Amino acid sequence: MPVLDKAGTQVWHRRTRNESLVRWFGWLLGVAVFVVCWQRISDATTWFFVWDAPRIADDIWTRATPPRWEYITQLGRPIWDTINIATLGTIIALFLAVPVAFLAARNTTPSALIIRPIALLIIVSTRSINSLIWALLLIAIIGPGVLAGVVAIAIRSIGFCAKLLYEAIEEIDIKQVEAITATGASRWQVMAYGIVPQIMPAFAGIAVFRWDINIRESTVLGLVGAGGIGLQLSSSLNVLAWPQVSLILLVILAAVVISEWVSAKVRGAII
Amino acid sequence: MTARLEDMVGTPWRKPPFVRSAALRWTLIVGTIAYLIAAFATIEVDWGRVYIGLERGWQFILGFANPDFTSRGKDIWEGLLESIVMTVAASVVGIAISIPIALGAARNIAPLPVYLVCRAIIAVSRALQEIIVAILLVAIFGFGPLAGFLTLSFATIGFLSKLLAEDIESMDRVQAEAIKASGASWMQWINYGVQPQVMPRLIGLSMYRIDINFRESAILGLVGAGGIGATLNTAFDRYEYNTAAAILLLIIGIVMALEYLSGIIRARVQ
Amino acid sequence: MLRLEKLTKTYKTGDKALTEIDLEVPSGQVLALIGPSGAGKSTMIRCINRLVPPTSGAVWLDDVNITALGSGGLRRARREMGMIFQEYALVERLTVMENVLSGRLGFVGFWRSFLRRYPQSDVDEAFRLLDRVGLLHMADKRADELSGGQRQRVGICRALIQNPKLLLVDEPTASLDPKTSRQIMRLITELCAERGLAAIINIHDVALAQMFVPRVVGLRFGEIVYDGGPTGLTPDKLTEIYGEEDWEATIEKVEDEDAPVEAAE
Amino acid sequence: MLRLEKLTKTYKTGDKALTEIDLEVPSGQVLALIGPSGAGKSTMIRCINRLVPPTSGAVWLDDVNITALGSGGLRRARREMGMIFQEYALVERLTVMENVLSGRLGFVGFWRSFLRRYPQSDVDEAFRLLDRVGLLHMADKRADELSGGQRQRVGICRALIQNPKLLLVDEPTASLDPKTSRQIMRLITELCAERGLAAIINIHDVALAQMFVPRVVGLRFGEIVYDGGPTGLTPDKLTEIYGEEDWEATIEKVEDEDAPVEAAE
Amino acid sequence: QDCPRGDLDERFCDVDGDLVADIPTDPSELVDPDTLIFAYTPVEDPAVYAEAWSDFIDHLSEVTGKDVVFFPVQSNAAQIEAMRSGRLHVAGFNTGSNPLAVNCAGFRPFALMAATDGSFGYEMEIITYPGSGIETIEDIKGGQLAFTSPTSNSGFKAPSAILKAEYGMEAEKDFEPVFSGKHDNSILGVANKDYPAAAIANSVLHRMTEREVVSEDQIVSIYTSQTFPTTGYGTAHNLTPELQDQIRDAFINFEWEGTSLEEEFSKSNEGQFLPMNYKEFWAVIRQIDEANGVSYACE
Ligand SMILES: Nc1ncnc2c1ncn2[C@@H]1O[C@H](COP(=O)(O)OP(=O)(O)OP(=O)(O)O)[C@@H](O)[C@H]1O
Ligand SMILES: Nc1ncnc2c1ncn2[C@@H]1O[C@H](COP(=O)(O)OP(=O)(O)OP(=O)(O)O)[C@@H](O)[C@H]1O
Ligand SMILES: [Mg+2]
Ligand SMILES: [Mg+2]
Repeated sequence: MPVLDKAGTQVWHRRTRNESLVRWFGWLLGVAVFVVCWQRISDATTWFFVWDAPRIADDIWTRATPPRWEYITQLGRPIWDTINIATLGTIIALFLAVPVAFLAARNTTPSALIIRPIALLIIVSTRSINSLIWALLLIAIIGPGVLAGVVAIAIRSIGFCAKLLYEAIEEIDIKQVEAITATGASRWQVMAYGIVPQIMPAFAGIAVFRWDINIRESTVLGLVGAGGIGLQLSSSLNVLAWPQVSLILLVILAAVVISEWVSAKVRGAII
Repeated sequence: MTARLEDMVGTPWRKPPFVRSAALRWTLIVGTIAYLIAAFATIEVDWGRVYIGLERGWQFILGFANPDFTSRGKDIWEGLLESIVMTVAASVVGIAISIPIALGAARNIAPLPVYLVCRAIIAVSRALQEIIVAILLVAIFGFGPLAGFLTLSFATIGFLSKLLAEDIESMDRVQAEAIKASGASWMQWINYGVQPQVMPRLIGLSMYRIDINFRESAILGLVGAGGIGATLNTAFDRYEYNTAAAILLLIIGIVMALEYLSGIIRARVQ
Repeated sequence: MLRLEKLTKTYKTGDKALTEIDLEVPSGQVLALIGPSGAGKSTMIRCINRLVPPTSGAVWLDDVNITALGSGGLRRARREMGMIFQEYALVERLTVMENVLSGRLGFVGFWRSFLRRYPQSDVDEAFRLLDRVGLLHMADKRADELSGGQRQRVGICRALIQNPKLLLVDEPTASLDPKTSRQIMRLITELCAERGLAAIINIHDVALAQMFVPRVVGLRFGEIVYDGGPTGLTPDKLTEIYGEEDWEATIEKVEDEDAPVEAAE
Repeated sequence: MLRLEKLTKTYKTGDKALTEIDLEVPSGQVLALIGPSGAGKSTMIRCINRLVPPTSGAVWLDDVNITALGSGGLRRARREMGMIFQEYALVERLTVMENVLSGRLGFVGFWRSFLRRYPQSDVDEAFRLLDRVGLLHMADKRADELSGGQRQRVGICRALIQNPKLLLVDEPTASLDPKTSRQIMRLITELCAERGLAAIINIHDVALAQMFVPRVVGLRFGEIVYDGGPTGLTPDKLTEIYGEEDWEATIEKVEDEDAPVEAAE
Repeated sequence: QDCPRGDLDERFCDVDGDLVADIPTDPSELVDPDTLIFAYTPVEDPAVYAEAWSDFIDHLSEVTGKDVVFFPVQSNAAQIEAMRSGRLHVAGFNTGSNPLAVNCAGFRPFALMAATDGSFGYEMEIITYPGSGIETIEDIKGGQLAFTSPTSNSGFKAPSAILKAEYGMEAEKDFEPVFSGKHDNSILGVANKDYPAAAIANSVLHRMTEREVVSEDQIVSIYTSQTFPTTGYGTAHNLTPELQDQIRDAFINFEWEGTSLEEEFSKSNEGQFLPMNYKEFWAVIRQIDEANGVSYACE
């Protein structure tokens, strides 16, 4: 009780002494951890470079401007590839995410003991690994190129989409499902009539949302060789062609802004 | 409405199409199919290579069965530690900077000029992919975790400020007004009227962002910005699948632990 | 036609919702089930079509023991029992017509239903029913665009298109205003009379039950404590069912000033 | 003590909420403000402490023109006016005690308030007030754990701990059941009498206003159309304020059967 | 300012005609940093090399009395860039990057690694894996050939020149060039059959077989070139002359016995730093560049 009776007057503190102590200790610990972390970063940093940074930034800026506009003619194909990686990757991911989501949702899983944990494991493991790492892995397995990019994006997105989707499935109105069940519908019919219409808006929202994210991600997949405009970025960086780099960055920025705009529009249309 | 039963009985019934205009509908359908065909057609696939790769994929899966934590043990340990260090430092700094920016980006709190500036910061931070930011920062600050730390801090600002600002904008205005009516100063108003309302969301978002920051820190090494990514990249380059599998397992493990932890914390603050 | 034999339901949480209920409903009889909240009314209705699996006892529909059926048999048995829900339980993102036709799901195959290619006879029947409840012009509206009373009428069509022998009705009027409530009750009882359907109507509003139904069953703590005509519900009886309260106002006859449901609103 | 001079408020949307209101409230007088929805009651209260900036006109509190104050002066002026809200407007995630003490924010510095280190005199006063409204034992509960009536009592404490000269009360009972409403109205008027506070109470319920308040001001379309004692509110007058309706039921005196707020519930 | 400079970038002068940037005469242009940054050409796993150079770094620090930092670079371009922008003071540039570093970044090379008997250099080899179906250079036609990076000699410049001059084969036209980034990537790529063929430096190959990263039966060599000079070591041009001398001494007089450097580089049979001059030693490389039409203009 934070209210203490001290010599007749009631003293009020927000927290009891012990709570306050624990909190102070927690803060102290947090600060200590941060200081230690900062110390390590600082040790690993060549501070000479940091003091030098403004000069270098200025140097890079002057060399990167103006962008080499004529280079844009060589970017058509990479942009097309980038968009394909994002779009096809998203489509494939959605196809795979739907069954996983149904297996993972508490109210639709066939077996909460065996299958649900497996589905959840798929969701967590695909989600916790960045698409660039998936790309590295797939390049090792199926060789560099657009295909590796598509598959990397697809795998990375499964967990993300399935997670949002199964949360949507768990939130459906069970009454509507019961009503369909009560008509004597089969298991699949219940799915098609009772559940699918209810999660359709969520599904569409997730699809567009993920596509938007995937456009961003696919722009950098090329850095590790998985196709798309990142390939041009990395080769331009390799020869220090800053005017090309700045042009590519502009193009990527434009793609991101447009995709955000498109997804906002589409989402608006769905809801 | 002049729907008459006699007219309708005996006529077939079709579900009204999602897109009403037939022309638009067919344009959409044909356009989509054409796009898909074009897209698939332009993916060059070397099936022979894929076939060889399948065996390698199998080896990789075997690598998971038999992960090798030792032969690059030192690199893995240092890389992982560096990733964690970057995550912690960048999350702390990023969150600390995000809060004032979020306040500035909430239309119901900030005056218009401040609002525009803060929204601009958020927009820039969100538009730039982490990896691209990291490339630029590495070029400017040199290799090492500092570039990664700055990258993650910067990305945290875009993410956290935006969502937090949205939460502030949707807070209960009357509660905040009541504090104002008691003659509170601006800071007191934020502390009593706004902070309690957005605190749970702030904690939830922060936990989520820490999670994201760790995942991102695992790839920044690919462009030289510190962390486990460099070691992972080397392992892939050198076809050391057992080591790569070990690193991936560690990443998955840490991410799962973080997610579990954040679940607990979020449940506690409701 | 419907017979419950020692029907008992104990939920996993330990709630004893029904205790050895015996009840017989002859063909074509409409019966109201009343009782306080938590008495087990909903549970009973759901046990009959096994949306909730009973703990013990049997449910006989004609000469089929529903509690013993396998999943195929259960599907067929459920077709015989149309169900109407309190919150309508329409699939909100489907059109009115799809909602009505979903009542035929027990009769058509998956692909037919998936592609919305129902037999013309089903479609005709759906039109006829919608016309009967005055919603024909709404056929292509989405269910969530309808008002409460309209939704409940769609729910009624969905139940009737199953061509059931028995209607199970769970508080059809609880989310409706008094006037619409009466319209819906009248519609249900009229349709039951037209088609010679038996029905069990779960209802809170005693006055409404008394007004429309020839037989009332009172449930309390999962047991039947009253079974008889509507006039037999004296304040004493009601006290037995609901516990102590002032009953004068409740059983006061509701005046019946409203017109029957019009064909179009 | 409080004087409004040609107070006018036109919202950006063009809604003319108040038109040249002149009103004088002497020290210690409790006044009820009635009027239909949208008449401008809330706007008037909010214009007084400038939660809403008036378009023109002046608000005089003693000899300070509130409409002309800078931000520091406004802070000081707001301390003089306690406000009680319709939906209580407690900060839900703070404790009862923090909510009450937040009434002192105008008096303490930022760090003191940030660290919750209020002067002992404030804490004592908070305890006294909570005891007065019977919520002493709730001091460390979080505000969202309280019932509506309890929350409103906390709201009253928060307003009173400011030690104001004037209470601005915006529909204190709109979210409460009739019995609690009366308790709250009684509490407010009693406290005003004890402390000699003036108050403007915005209220929908004419009967309630008549019961507790010596002066009633009727507002319609942003203009004062009645100003007088509660007994002067004849059906004719009410029709002038609210428009045509059946007033017999409304002004029927509510029976006063409930006990005063007990110290502990 | 106006001075003779040959191919050098505008900001450098070459009055003495040794083809290398002169030390600035204006004392204000000289730098004497507290921390010396050293980078080795990014040929292989950076982790291995940070380790290998550690003893030498200590030695350099001792001789100059300054802190020395090993700076792992990830591409030749970044390395040149770093020296050009003044962030890199001491460096070993690989053979092919040397001319660009000299001309663009003011690099002043003065030593290279040699065997204890004084012999030095390496050969470019074109390799494939057994059973690839490639027996002779001509078989590469229509297929892929892996290079390392465009600034590498053995990894790009030399093979391009040789393929064109001796076999009339040109990249893009007769075969598809792919860049792997590093020699060991190319070698591992061939050993693991990801690339049908690759042009690499055989010194790297020797070290990798020595370390058992690849085995000899995984690789078949189908072409071996003349001998090229290896990585050239030197300083940035604008360090103070005294400092440059100290660094040079540190290299030339380094005691290899029992150091981590010896442990690593003995695998390619190297055991001492040999003084050299760019003008003579790199003549052959400049010829190759000329054949390839490479200009040393920065950007
Ligand atoms: N899914 C369930 N799990 C556990 N207990 C349940 C469940 N559904 C109902 N119960 C319990 O069973 C008892 C009977 O509930 P039921 O819903 O059948 O009552 P009811 O008469 O329909 O009440 P109401 O008029 O409120 O709908 C209650 O004690 C209830 O708490
Ligand atoms: N923030 C606002 N922006 C624009 N118009 C407003 C705003 N607040 C109130 N109004 C308009 O001002 C007029 C008076 O509103 P006010 O809330 O003061 O009335 P009220 O008498 O308190 O009504 P109620 O009893 O419903 O609370 C109304 O026409 C209302 O629509
Ligand atoms: Mg019920
Ligand atoms: Mg109001």
